[in-house]
Amino acid sequence: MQRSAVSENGGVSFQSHYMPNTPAQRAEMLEALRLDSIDRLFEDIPAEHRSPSLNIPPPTSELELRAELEALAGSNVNTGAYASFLGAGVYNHFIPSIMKPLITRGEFLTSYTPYQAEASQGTLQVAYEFQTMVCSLMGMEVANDGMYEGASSLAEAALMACRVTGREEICVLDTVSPTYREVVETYALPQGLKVSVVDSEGTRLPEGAACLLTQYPNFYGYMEDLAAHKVAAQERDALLVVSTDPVAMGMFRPPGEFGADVVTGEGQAIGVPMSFGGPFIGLFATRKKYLRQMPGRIVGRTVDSEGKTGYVLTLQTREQHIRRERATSNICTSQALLALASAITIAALGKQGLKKVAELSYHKAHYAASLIGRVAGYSFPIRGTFFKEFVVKCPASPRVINERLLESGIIGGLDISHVMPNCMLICVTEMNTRHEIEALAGALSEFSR
Amino acid sequence: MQRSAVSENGGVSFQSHYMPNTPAQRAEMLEALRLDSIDRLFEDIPAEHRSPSLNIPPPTSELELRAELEALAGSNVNTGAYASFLGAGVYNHFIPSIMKPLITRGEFLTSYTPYQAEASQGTLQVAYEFQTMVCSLMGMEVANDGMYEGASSLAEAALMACRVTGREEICVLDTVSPTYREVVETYALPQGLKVSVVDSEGTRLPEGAACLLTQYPNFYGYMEDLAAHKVAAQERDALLVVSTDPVAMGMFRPPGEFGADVVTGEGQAIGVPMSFGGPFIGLFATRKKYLRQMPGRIVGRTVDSEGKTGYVLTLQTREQHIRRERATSNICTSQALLALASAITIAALGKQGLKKVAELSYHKAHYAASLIGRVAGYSFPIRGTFFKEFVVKCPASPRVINERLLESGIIGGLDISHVMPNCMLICVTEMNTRHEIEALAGALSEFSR
Amino acid sequence: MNTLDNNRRLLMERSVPGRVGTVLPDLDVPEQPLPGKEMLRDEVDLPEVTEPEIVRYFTNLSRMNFSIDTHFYPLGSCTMKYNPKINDEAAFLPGFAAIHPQQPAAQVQGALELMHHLQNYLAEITGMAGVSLASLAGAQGELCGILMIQKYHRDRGDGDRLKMLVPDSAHGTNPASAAMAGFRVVSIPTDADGNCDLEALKKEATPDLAGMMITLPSTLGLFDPNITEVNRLIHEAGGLVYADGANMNALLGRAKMGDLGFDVMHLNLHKTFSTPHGGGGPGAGPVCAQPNLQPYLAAPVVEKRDGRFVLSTPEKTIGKVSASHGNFGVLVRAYTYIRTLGDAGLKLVSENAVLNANYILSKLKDKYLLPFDRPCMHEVVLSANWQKAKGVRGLETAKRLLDYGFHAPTMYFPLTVDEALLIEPTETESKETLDEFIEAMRAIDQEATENPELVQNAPHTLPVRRLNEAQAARRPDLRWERKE
Amino acid sequence: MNTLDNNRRLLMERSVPGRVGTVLPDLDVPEQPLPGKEMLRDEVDLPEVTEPEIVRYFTNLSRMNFSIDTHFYPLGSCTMKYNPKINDEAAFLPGFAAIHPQQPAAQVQGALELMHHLQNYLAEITGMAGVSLASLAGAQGELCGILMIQKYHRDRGDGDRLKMLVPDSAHGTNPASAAMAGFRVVSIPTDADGNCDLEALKKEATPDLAGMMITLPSTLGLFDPNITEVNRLIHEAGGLVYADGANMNALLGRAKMGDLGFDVMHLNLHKTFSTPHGGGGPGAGPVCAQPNLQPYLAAPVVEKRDGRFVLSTPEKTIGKVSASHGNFGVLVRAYTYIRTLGDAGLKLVSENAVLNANYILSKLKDKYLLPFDRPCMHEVVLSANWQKAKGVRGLETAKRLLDYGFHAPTMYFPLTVDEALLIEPTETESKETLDEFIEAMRAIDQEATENPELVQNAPHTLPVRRLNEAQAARRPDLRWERKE
Ligand SMILES: Cc1ncc(COP(=O)(O)O)c(C=O)c1O
Ligand SMILES: Cc1ncc(COP(=O)(O)O)c(C=O)c1O
Repeated sequence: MQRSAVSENGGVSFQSHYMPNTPAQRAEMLEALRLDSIDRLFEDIPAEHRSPSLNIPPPTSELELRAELEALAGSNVNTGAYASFLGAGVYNHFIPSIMKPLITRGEFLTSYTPYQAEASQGTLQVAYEFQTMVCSLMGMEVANDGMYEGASSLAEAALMACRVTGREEICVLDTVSPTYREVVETYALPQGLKVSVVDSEGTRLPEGAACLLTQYPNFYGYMEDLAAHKVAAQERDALLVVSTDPVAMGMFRPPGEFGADVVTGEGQAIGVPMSFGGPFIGLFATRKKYLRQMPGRIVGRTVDSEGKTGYVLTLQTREQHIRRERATSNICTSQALLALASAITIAALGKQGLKKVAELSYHKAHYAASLIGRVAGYSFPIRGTFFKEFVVKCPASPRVINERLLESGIIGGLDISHVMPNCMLICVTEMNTRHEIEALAGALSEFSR
Repeated sequence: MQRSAVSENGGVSFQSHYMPNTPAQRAEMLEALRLDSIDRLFEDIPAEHRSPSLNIPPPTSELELRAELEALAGSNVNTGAYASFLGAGVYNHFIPSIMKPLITRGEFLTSYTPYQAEASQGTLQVAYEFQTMVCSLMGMEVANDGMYEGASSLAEAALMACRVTGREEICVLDTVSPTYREVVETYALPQGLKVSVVDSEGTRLPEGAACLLTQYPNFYGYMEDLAAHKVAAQERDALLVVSTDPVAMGMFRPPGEFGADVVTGEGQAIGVPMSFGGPFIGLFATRKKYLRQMPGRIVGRTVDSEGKTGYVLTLQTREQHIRRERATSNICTSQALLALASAITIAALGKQGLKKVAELSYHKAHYAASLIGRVAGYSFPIRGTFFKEFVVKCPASPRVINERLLESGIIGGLDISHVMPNCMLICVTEMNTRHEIEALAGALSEFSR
Repeated sequence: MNTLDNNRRLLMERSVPGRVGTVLPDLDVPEQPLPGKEMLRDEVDLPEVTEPEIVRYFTNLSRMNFSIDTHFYPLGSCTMKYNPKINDEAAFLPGFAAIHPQQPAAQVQGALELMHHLQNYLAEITGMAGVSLASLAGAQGELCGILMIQKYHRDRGDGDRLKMLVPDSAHGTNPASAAMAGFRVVSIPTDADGNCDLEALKKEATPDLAGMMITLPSTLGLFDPNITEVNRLIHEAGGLVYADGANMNALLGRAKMGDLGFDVMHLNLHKTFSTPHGGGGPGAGPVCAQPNLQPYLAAPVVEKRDGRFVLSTPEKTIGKVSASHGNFGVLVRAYTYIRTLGDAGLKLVSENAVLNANYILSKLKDKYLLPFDRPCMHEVVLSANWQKAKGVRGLETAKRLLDYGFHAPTMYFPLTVDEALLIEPTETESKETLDEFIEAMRAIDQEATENPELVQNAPHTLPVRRLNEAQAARRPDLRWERKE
Repeated sequence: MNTLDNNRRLLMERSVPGRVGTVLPDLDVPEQPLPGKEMLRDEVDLPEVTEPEIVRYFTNLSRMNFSIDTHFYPLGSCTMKYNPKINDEAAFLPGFAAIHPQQPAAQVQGALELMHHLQNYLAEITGMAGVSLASLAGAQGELCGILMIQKYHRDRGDGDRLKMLVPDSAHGTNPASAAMAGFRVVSIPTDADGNCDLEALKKEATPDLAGMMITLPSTLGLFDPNITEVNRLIHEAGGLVYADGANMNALLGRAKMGDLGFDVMHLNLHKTFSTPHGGGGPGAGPVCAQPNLQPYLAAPVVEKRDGRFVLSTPEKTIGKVSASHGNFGVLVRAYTYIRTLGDAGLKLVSENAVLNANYILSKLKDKYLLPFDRPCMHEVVLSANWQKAKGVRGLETAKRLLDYGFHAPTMYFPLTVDEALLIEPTETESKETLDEFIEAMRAIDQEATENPELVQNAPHTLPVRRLNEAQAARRPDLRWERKE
């Protein structure tokens, strides 16, 4: 800890390693401005509110701060050191070693939105790659360069559906993540739109529905019958909006093949660390005909004045900086760096690898279910095909079970008792070894009844 | 663990992510070569020795290997998690956060010796910066771009002194690190040179001595009287060679000011992780008049055909690739990346910071000594001024004491009982907090007598 | 084919059947029955490339970017300050990067503690009572703040307040956010001095007024000396005032939004608090509120209860705006930054940022039209109108700067200034760099006179020449497609 | 001033008094008495620069380099293969990077275990009995091996064997290492097929023969089919044979040096085993020996005793060649690489490396003189003699390649081939890249005919034009100096 370098009268005697101007240089610059004090530059601030006290700790050396941060981080139970079966929208999947050294290259990390296309061809070409990949994954025609994350991406899709259809009712399937639905409500309700929940069995939409929001696999891990949902949506001329897990796209038929109108998703599962929930990357794809209603940044290929290929931000007239209150969304800074992380990871996995990750997750999750299914007292309340997550009804409170699991070095599944009593949502991916899975089943059997 | 992909007959059915050629492409290339099998290309190998068995584990996925490596690394007691008082030539000093992201930039990390100057200006300019810094630190006229590490750098200096003087006797002060002396012997004895140890008290060199090798601070942490050693060397027209700790140069008069002829050192202490002993960076500086006898790579400033500044490898006629058996050394690949790490760290510390690191180490080490000196049973067998290391005579075996310290989360000083009975070489740097120092003294007092 | 041209080949164009980019483990559990074929896809059309190719490709792509690490990047309104490497190191610590947002609070006390400290620091810096770190960028923070104002009015039975005032110089996200919340946006003009036109404001201070969004300092780089009066007028009319705190770099330690009468605001951690911009995100846009609006903050916030940290939902929350708790990795970086600089360092930030901008102003105002001739705050808006008279547009001046090795200022924003060039040097640039930039700007002005074509056709030295944006918009080519 | 020119300003030229590049802690213990002033220095003349300046400076410096991550880099004899990122990740794990070499063995079992495995893998790959990881680069490995041979002879009372044979094509480190050990070096010519001249060899097989250093495949990229005969001859004369294993990339899984009759050898982990070259190191040059020489290995080696790993000193060791145990960080990378590729992958390395080189050979031999018209191993040596006849030297061809975005081959080595261009593509390059390189080489040949000046004055597109090496050597300017 440094001695505070702020004196009684607010003056500062501290040279920061982040700021090159020395006191001598500052004096020189002030002289060029013909000012006797830097305070002169702040005189537009009402006198009574100038230079308030600032009760923040004094400057800290990197050496000391690093030690503090390591202690703070070290106090968390991290999924690298434990076997984790938590999923529910945020997944522990393999991230190749090349991701970090590439995204932390200063030219990617410390540049901004590529307004100056000629000086940002790297970022722009990456965006075009990302858009291509998202389209391939989803089986869709066009995609943007990413949204904040999965839930708000779905909310923006709902808003877009209302704009496209000119309608005001958003239908959400009851198997969609409750949190995602909350976010849709935060975005939709205030502007007077209606959000209603529809039953996933024999889905029928109310008249005047703008869209049907579905999740594939759904919150509980099970694959939805998108074909049926498409029929239900079409019946009302409503848009079918699907929120996906991109890893599932390595194996399952993509929403595009079922006629989805908008496909969104949380891109975190491919290439982005879990980081306590963010930063992540929202996916957003749609059909060409809705292109001009799409929110977010879009990058297009073009040529320069000599005919050479290059990339630019395009269709910007949809965006807030041009269209202002009539923009398709208020989104500005998005999550470009995570789109990059995801693009690098998709490239590394490639056609074969993504399939393999999906299949490994599938087989391991089903193996886990098969073991747990044999333990007396545990049952599966939901029927259907699941991907890498499934719901287990437990013989005891999941909270209590999870506390016990933690002692065995296992972070258990998500306790979803509040929506399904005594149920746990268990996620298994390629990161879980057979040993871990068997340890989980073993530990669960202690509660067997 | 993958199933082995080597079949009985030695054929390989495995596609590596490091090798782009696919089987189809290889077939195409073989066709271009008009060969029916890749084996044709290996027919110069005597038939009986072709394609031997290879008992190496099968390919491993990154996912699994990462887990294994983390377990292996995790099983070591690391100095980040413990308070460490080990030094003896390898030091735990502060490394600024900018070092790693800069040295791991592919353009630095994956380039090689800058033979093609025009395509290597980055590496070359860094070398010129490094040479400048080494000269400043040591107070010398010229420096090279680095040697393997400290001990072999000293050995090369001894060989150079023999070349310069045309003599064959290398005198090593008895306070020089025993390991360093061993390395000097490995290099010098086989070619018929003589290595003799001289007493640090009232040093006198034998007639015909080529040089006097000294360490400053010496192995035990104490500052040598370089002025006296210079007189002793001069008496015999021998060269004074000094091996230094560059951190000490932030505070103590540099060897150059005492008339040292060659100054070497281990550069690890500034910017290089301890990494169980390497890779490190040997420092090497001398006077202009000995330039053409200096080993190692040297970078010089020049101009291009349009008069613009640029940098090149220079004075290469000293080197093995030109001069072969008459070269000043056999060194080729050196430790350029660590010279870079060191240059970055020196830049970050800067004039003020290096001084502060030296002073913090000095005061903390002396504070530690003052506490330990008060514990009954501990004494200081060596008089003189020490920098950040000192020798303590203990009331019990240092091995036993260190085992006890480890239980308190402390890695104790180096056990040097083999050279000084029951003695421990304790090192304290700016990385040791007051709390750690007091914990050390506290734990030592358990053995108090 | 040189590296550059080669580098324009897309991944799908490099793809060769059979190549793999990583090796995955074999299945170590018994194979399980697969679902019916009708549920499965045959294949995904993704590239097949190896690791060396991917690394070389993306490395070379990066080399086509300007960035703070390589260039002076005075992009106005974006606070392109240096992004400390220690911040990234902290965010990548396994104890921060490898924790799951749904882990029980007991498992993630360190993470929650950090968030709690950060909430407190931001409250102190802004003079506000409560902070939510949930919003993921400035624009989302705005939306949250506006929804809070809306809900506040509604809760008081004042739901008819449907009008939101926004100055004509405001960033586009302001009106867009207000509109997204369902407000009618009314633009308030800027007066001749660059301040809020008080007369126009008074006219709009009607009973349907919900509030006003004010950027301080404004996007013109000016601190409105009437700000307390403006806020008073809005409050008098029953409205609340939202502060767009994206320009807070000018005010750190010099003024607190809370003291000035604002009700709610957002901060851009990716601007003021040095988190990297990543080519367009991630950011974080925490919202800070006075006691009246604090209960409405977006969920979750971190609270300390009985010495333990927990996530909690503010009483009257506007709800959740994302599935998790915020862009945690960005929060770690901002926390690290605040701790590094401390009270003294934060004060130096605003001083140097403002001094640097004024230095540029003073050295360029004889060559570039200064629309508001008064000291600026952390950024200065100039106009290229004089150059335009010689046939050189602001955009061309900006492109020409790229040839000089400087990123361009923000162009044509604020919309209210003709040929605007908004220059924000930040505090992390040296006087020497500013002098070089000033020299380049002056040189370009001279070129505009002596050799306008040189400027008009810029850039000349970049990987591509001027790109055809019109064609991109007319014939959208937004993804690689397989040629049949 | 553009970025490039700006970037040539050295740190000391950027230095401004008072700037700091990092903030250090305050002293937290009582100040201690300082030594006498006469022992202390006033100041060190080091730069005073801030962190943003340092980051931008070094980042931009890096951008002036060619590297594997950015360019095809077929530098012969250097095996510039892709350096996997997982290797670096492993080396930077705190449990590897933050351990001290003097920690007791019990504290570092993981590190020692890794070294032990690596020793075993290298022994298996080379067919040798024992391995020491202590030597820090190829040249140091050579010195160790030669010292081992020397000590072996001396121990047998055969100390008069003072002659070391080295083929004329050998790498410069070979004769230099032999000389450093005190041997008299005698050069053995290469015959017309590129093999060892057996007749010349026989003549030198005299009683003073200590041994011979052989590079296999040779630096001409050729595998000497008489190798077992050569080794037999040396042994018959009482000598031992040293294998320079720097070119082992050609032979992985295809041949073992031990089987071929070599006594001792080194490997270059920074070549064959993919550890990054770092602009000129660090490397590692482990030495592998047959049972006869194993007791002479450099100290330390890792042994497993009673299930624990310990550092030990071979019985008749030549001693220590550095203060620690080897370039551990490099060893971690090599271990990671071997485990990643496994048996199958290592075999693919040599296959693809050799195939790639032969492919280039076959596509260029009509345009560039092929001195030895037979299949090559992992690298191919061509001569620019035909181009020289048109006035274009090998060096110029090499420089011109830089303009095409390719690093140049090794020039003028081996010394025995006129205008040599030694091309080593490695296995991590794709056929597409080879085709582009071939195209460039053919285009340059055509330029040599049609526009020789273009080639003679190359490079044209790099940060600098051709640099004046003569001036650099004549007037050495080796450090920045303050102008008084
Ligand atoms: C003044 C101002 N307000 C709001 C924003 C929006 O912030 P963000 O891009 O983080 O959504 C910006 C950023 O571009 C801005 O400059
Ligand atoms: C054939 C050969 N032998 C030996 C060496 C020396 O290896 P190092 O540079 O690691 O000392 C090299 C490397 O340049 C080489 O190519």
